[in-house]
Amino acid sequence: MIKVLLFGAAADRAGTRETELPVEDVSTLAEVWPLLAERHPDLAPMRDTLAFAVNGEYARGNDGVSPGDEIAVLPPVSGG
Amino acid sequence: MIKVLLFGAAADRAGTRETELPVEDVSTLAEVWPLLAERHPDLAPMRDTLAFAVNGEYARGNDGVSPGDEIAVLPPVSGG
Amino acid sequence: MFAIVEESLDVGALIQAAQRPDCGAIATFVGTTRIDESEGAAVEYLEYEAYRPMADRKLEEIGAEIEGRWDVRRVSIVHRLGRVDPGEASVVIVVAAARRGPAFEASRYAIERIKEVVPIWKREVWSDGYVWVGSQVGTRDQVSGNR
Amino acid sequence: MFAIVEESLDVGALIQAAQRPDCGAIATFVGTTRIDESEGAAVEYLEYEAYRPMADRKLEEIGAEIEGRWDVRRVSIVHRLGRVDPGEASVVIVVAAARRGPAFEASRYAIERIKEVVPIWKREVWSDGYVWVGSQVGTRDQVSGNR
Repeated sequence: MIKVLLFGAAADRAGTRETELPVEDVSTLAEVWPLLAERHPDLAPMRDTLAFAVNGEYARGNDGVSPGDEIAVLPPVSGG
Repeated sequence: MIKVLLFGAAADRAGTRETELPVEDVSTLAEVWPLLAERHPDLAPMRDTLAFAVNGEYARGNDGVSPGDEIAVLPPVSGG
Repeated sequence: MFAIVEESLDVGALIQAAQRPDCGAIATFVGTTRIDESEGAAVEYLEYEAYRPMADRKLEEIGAEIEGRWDVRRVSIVHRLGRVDPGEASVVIVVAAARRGPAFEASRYAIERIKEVVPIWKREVWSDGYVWVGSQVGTRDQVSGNR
Repeated sequence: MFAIVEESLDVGALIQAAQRPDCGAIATFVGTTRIDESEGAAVEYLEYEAYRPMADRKLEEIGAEIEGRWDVRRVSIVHRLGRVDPGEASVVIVVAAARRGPAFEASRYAIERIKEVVPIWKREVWSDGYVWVGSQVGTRDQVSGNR
């Protein structure tokens, strides 16, 4: 399995802070989004504002995803 | 009389922090310097670095000076 | 020192820890909760959350960036999580340097970078609902995500 | 609050007094005694003197200049006189504003103006003599006034 963490507005829209995806369905980060948006349709409108991290570092769509990885869904940060 | 206060390096070079000048000898700020430099020759080399205040405000050579005024001899400020 | 904490921030202690005989300048930035008002409602408090430990590491990276760009001797960044009431500090940045120029520039850089890259989010809790800052998602009528 | 004092400065208290619910940013500058070294000697402490009450009034004028130029809600400047040991604070500037841009700019402006117009002078007391900063007058061999 691949763990997916959601934060801030993304957790709010998804109605959850954490979910899991079956590893056989994803090999790159880009493949994660359609599965997430299908499970949590309220997330879909946020797509263009989101960034993603794999194992605690910002990642892009063609970055690989492996079993045991932790993916984070990051809305625009607003610390400070 | 006119009171003259000296600060920092100017007090140091003059060897005093305060002196008085007879009022009849000065009517503008410009007339103060020659009297001071005569009394305190070690001040003379500092002339170009000094600013002056009359009654607590920066003043220029042609500003007037009257009995009871307080003149301050101000080396380059170095607060902070 | 880089830290993300749950409790209130002791600004004085953070500055005191940066007072060093090899430094002549300490520039500090404190971010505080401001009561904003609109449409007859007001912000009651802010609530922060973070993705940790990524957020901790990003603070350290900002510190390393600063040390690579400016001659500074000590950089501290502490960010608070959870509820932060009006006037209270959510973030404190302290930069000590031999001279003031680098201290000022680095402290400004630190807050700008925090707002760009550190995975921390704030929710404004208003008298009439909440909104996630930056996403405009929430329960207030004014929030675009609700329209 | 604008003050010139003889005792040590409580930076934390000055910042705390600037934490207000109508402000989101506090920029602070603390000037501290730095141990400089040259020609085998070192600065042991600084000693400040002021022309008062002109110096007090000039601090207030700087505060008024800042309030005329930036949207800030509170400006405090406190300068210490007398002996200030290494690492100790000689000046504290605290600017609180709704937003961080004006707070940063105003705090920088304050220290630059202090160094331009406020009649305060500092003497560096070295292990081998003293020098009035800015005038290069003193008892050290390196001082031009002694050559």
